Amino acid sequence: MMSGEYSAILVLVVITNFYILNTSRYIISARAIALQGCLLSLLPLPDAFAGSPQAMFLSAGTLMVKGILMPVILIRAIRSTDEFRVAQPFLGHVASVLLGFVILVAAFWAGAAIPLPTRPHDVLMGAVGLATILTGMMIMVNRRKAVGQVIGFLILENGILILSLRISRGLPFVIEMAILFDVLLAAMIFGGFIQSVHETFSHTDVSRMRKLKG
Amino acid sequence: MTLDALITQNGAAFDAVDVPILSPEQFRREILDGVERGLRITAYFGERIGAAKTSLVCVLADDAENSLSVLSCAVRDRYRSLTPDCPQAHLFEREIAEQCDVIPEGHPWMKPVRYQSVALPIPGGTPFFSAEGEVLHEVAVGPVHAGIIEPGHFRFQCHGENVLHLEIQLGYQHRGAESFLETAPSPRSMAVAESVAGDTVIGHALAYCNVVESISRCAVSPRAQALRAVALELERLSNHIGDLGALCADVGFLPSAAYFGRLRGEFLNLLMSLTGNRNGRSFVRPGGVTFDLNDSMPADFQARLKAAEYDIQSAARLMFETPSVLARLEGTGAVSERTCRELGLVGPSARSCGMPLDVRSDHPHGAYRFSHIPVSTVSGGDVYARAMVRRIEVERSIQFLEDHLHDMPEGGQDLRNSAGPLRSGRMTICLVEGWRGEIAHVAVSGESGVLRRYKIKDPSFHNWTALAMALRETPISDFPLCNKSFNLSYAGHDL
Amino acid sequence: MTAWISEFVPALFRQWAFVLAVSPILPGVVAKTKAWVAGRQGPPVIQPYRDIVKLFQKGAAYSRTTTWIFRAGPVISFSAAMAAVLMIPIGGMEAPLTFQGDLILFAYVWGTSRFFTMTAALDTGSAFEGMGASREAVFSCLAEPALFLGLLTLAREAGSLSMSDLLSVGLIRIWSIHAPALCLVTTAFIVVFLTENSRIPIDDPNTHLELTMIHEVMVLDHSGPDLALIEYASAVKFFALGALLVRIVYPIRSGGFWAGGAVLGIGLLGLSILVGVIESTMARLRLARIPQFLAFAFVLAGFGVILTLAAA
Amino acid sequence: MTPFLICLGLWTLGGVVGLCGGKRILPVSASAAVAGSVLGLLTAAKVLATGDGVAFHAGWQMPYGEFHLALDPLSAVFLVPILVLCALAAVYGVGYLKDRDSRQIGGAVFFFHLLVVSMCVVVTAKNAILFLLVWEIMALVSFFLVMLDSRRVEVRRAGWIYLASAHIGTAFLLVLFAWMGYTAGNFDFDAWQNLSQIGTRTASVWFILALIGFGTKAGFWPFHVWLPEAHPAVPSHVSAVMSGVMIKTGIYGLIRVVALLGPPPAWWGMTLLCIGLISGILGVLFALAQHDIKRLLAYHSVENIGIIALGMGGGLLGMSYGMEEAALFGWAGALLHVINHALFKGLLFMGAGSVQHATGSRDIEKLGGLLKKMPVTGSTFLIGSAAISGLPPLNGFVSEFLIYVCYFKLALGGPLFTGAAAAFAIAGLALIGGLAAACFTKVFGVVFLGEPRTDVSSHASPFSLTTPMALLAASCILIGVFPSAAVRGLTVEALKAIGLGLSPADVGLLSLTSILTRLNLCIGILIALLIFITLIRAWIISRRRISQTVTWDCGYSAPTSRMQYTAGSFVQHFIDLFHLFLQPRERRQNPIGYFPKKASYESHSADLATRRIFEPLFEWIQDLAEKIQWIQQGRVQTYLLYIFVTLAAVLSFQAFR
Repeated sequence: MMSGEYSAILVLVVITNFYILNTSRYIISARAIALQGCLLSLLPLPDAFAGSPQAMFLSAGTLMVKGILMPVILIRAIRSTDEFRVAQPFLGHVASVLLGFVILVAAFWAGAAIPLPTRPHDVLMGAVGLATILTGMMIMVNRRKAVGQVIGFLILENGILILSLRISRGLPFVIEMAILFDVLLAAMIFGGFIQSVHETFSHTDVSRMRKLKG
Repeated sequence: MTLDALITQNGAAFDAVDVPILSPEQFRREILDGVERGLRITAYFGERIGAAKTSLVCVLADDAENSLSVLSCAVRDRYRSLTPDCPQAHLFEREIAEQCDVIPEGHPWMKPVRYQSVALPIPGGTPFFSAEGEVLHEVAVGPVHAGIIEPGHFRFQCHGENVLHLEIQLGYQHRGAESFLETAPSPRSMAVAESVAGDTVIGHALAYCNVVESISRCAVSPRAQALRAVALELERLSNHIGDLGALCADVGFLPSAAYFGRLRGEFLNLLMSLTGNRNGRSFVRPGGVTFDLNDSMPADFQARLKAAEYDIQSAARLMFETPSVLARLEGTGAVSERTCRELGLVGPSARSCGMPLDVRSDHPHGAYRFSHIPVSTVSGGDVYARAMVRRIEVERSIQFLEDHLHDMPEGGQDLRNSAGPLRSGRMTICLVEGWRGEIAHVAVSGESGVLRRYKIKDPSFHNWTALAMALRETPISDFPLCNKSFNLSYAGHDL
Repeated sequence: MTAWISEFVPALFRQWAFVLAVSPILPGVVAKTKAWVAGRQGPPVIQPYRDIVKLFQKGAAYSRTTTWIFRAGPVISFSAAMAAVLMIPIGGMEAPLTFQGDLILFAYVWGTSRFFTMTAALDTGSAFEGMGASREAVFSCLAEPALFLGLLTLAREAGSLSMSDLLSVGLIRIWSIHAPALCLVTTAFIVVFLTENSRIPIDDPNTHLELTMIHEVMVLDHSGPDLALIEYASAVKFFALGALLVRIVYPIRSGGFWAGGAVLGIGLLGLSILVGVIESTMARLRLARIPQFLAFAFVLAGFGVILTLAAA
Repeated sequence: MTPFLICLGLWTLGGVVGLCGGKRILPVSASAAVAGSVLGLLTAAKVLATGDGVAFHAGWQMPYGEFHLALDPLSAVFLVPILVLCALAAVYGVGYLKDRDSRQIGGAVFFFHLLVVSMCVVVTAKNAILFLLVWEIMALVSFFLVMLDSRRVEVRRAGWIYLASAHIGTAFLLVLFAWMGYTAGNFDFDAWQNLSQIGTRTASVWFILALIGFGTKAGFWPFHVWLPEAHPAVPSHVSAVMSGVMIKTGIYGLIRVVALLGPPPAWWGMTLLCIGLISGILGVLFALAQHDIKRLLAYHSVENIGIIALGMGGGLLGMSYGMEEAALFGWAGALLHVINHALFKGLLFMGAGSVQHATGSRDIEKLGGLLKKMPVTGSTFLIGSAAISGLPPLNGFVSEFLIYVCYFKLALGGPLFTGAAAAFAIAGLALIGGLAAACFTKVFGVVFLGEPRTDVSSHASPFSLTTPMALLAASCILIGVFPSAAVRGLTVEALKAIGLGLSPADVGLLSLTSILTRLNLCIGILIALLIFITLIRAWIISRRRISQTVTWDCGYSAPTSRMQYTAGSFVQHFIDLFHLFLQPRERRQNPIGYFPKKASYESHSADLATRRIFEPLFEWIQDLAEKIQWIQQGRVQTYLLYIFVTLAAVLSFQAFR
């Protein structure tokens, strides 16, 4: 795979980030996450074609877990809570998108500073990974409902995957698989979490969890 | 029942003198009590008796008990207004003031309804509510609109795009429909009844026929009843589908708009096959209907319904699953359930607020006494909910029609019985669930076979105020959408 | 000097002739596409020409509230559009007017047109037209940064500040190395294009509802020849911004004015069909959501800038 | 040099004459002013044309140098708008002031003339002590002008805010000049040329001192807080001068100092870029939210100062990266914008003054439909509006165009970080342009178009008010239509003075000239098209049936003047969108229930810097002051002065060591 397509994938990842920041519909966010997972599964392919069965395995695993399994769990969780209509971020959508842009600029600035051997697309990859992590964090902070936090978390995990792909090069793929399963586990827990929050308050609004105190 | 009132049923006739005449104070208290218990004012009108006296008659609907309560009182030239305690009476009281020159004291909104009284000012002469503030502006829309629609004047108090308040002034279409009907029934009065609201021909014609039949004690054959129900549902279907299409057009979503536009034609054509007129004119007549279905037609209708149903499903799915459409509909122009109850909304507008009101099941008449249609309610009260109610009702009406056409009652020569002369001194209240909601016709017959007092209430009469409420704190650019989601009748209001 | 004039003047008039002849067909194609998707016959594609001719033949009605500004609005917007198209390279060669920085003039000429359209709208003293002007002001002002960032990306890739260089053969090479950045710019430009031309999902040119429109409601009170000028100017605007898009997506290799013009014309027809399809498949955005949409375009264009900067 | 000195003399004379007479003396003072300005302009024109400065040494020995004036190209660039605008303002003042009582007229004329003289001396002073002295006179004189109508509370408030901020600025300048003079061993500017050898660290500290000291006068955000208070308080021709040229003395000082400091590090340019973006965007945003036309124009001064700062920032960035061409465009844009802003802002303030003169109101929500009654005022105001919005073919576009080109060139050739900054600047400029256009559509549309909103009486402006406006409008058009000649004639020599494009065959200068020639051609074509299509339309219309009717009213026959868009409604989108910055305080009473009795709405955006920086700061200082009661004086400003004196002491200590 040429670096042109490589950067195209990373650009699309960033666009999905912005898309999620911009949309208020949880179902759409979940679909965008599925798309993002599929995009991520393409990233290890160059190594796979270069003859690395591990990379092939990683790609398939990413596709399964991030592209299919987790979005499905998420979408089911969203549907089950009947809260799939709209998100209300603390910051407005315009402000979130612009903040996301600032994060991206900062990530490009910082991404260039990661001191590791660079291939042509490494700068982009590092920056996109960082931006994705930060965007995920921002979404987690910015959303009221538990579903929003889960979405933010999944984006954050995707960012970690990109960054680890950028850094690893020799990192045992076992660790990456471990990350994948870690995420899967987290998704399950979150699914249950949404469910329980929903049942307790019939309304997955985290700001209402203050009631839990005392 | 603690109510000191005459209890009756939809379509039942009773002696007008049986209606209890209460003192104004008692009358007021009974109505307030009734509304407090969940009853609705379904009709409330005045009738002049003697030189300086007016009798006020109020019909309260008890939807849970499937009954109607009628009570009255006599007043001279003023009485204490109900409106401050019972907002749903506001338009009725203004109407009474205009028709009978009786002033409701303490009414907070005494403005003309139809500019029909000499005592009240001409169009443009009434001051509108005006919010203070230099940054606010007013937007005046109508009576001539950009689209080919009926006349009405809308006055918005806006800050930029946000509407603080909307005031609706109608009455440009006043034709005197009620006074035309205050004669003996004749072909001409049928034409008037069918023209009360041009898009609710069957509904109003049916209500008028029910009145005549009930006062003249005329029976209608089961087959005629069934055909009337078919016509009424076809009218509902064509209008609901037209509304869904218009909603799509208003949000600029063309595929569904075009689809629904074509499908509306399908139902108009079905109505034409049944009645010979795309709007269903000259079909419902006192004593029955004018045309029958021949043997092959039910099967043909069913096949056409099936085909249309499939298309509707796909168009509706497209509409309700496209995020850009949903984003426009959801949360727009919301009316709370409390507002709905206080203003006494009816029809799909009420059902979209989660209120299970439907004359077809609450006060069934004709064929609906035997085959039921489930009431479709959606919560939320926004444009989405009003669209959704229509979608569900379309599905259920088609289901009803398919079942109904499958086993139509056999009929013979009695498709149209003769109605006979009206009996004197009788009163009746006939409710019909038109596609917009509860149509109420109340009539009192006088001597020698004429109707002494005829009162028409189109569902729009209740619901216009809800449109004004829906616009509060809503962007003005969403007004056309909200307006379309209610799709109220100007003519039905103005009579 | 005379040699320059004898070359320049014909080029000028050739450009105008081409634009004036081609541009009205584009809205016609959009309408036809929409009709076709909706399963209707639709107006003939040459309907906009007929409309313009008919309007030029009509009389005009002026409100007593209005002043000379109301009459100046259409003239200025048409002149501005005609001036702007001179900076668009039609064939494989340079545009009649080209210099380093003409892209700034290109963007600002539309600003002049908009300013006077808005003031002409306010001249009527009508709440409807005020509403339209207010919306136009905010949305165009938000679209502007996206347009400039997009142009900056192209300028950086081309190493020049002239529209003729930006949209030259060099784009083919740029597509082969910086496709992602160009894709981002194209997407952002599509949004700007739809905004500037008052198309769904920003504005619905076909609705008759005064309360929801943007551009159409601003020109509500114009009639006759003035309205013809406005209609013509908006067709030319469609052409100019559309040509920008088409030239980016499909860089024209060479060919003289007419051969290149034909290719551009075909590209514009394709764009019109695309607009028709977009209008047929999307609902209009709620007004309050449009800034969000434009912010998205801005961010995409900004991302394009970052990519080109980081590539260096 | 003598004509210039005569010019100063004539201005002074006019002022003194004005002091002793009533309204009959007004034309005399104005004539003196015009005559003086013509003389001064001739001198300045000569300097700009030849590039050779002229100097005047009085030979009076002051403690640290001599009375030394000099008119070099940089001074001349600033002197031109000062003299043009002030002469026209003086003429305007004849008509504007004549209804006031004679005591007030005397004060206004005297202080106004003194202000002009002090400004002229500020931009020509060649000695730091003289500069500071005249600088202080300028501040005090304008303070007295602000306080002319001191019976009103808000005027007194404005006056004190102005005085306090002026002195804060002066305090920084005092430190700066003391330090620089001490380092150079002399207080004559000519002797400071060798200061460019000083290390970057010291130079940077000086830069910051100059930035704050001059920035307070120029109105950089957040030091702009006095502008929206002071401008509405003074008579309109004085606001025109204060906003059009007085704040530019701050720009002048900054350029003067920066030119002395040697090669700039990149972060100076970045700082100015940020200041420019913030001032520009916030200035125009707050302008959008205003209902008082003069306050609105004052915020636009902040915006335009932001644009000038953007130009200077681009120039500095270009210089620090050795991109001479970009630097040339940036500085040329900044300098031209200084002149342009003086022209159109002067015009707009005079237009606002005429409106106030005719209707007695500055609240745009109360006005409407004035174009029919005041055709000249309205038409010239429209030209000013289009010019300040940076629209071709007017002068505002030319300077903004140059700044755009500067940043495009920076983005094309600069390193990553500079490129990103330039991209932000370009996006910011585009946003500022759009917002300014929106704001002036609002002002012009609401004040001059439509129907009157309240029944205020109005009348056409007298000749003395319209003539200056017409001249200013004409100059806006002239510069816009002939950008090439304007840039070459006005700025090129001054650019050389800053240290750019020293040789005639300089690549940057050549590219500047060629671009502007082509731009000139394009604008010529635009003008030709405008004329041609106007004629065509007139021809067509003359052959058609024309009818007069009403604005489309949906058939409703009883319209009211409330059925037009208001300024507050026009900008509601913007206020919603940028509420994070504007933080509008709404006072609303929503309609309650189905039959509301009353509803109202009001919204007001107080200044962000005042509310979030200075009020808390002053509160904090007040708290502090209460804690150290032993130096109790009873006035916040005095405490402030203490703090800055201390700061100055600390810094001087640093320098002496």
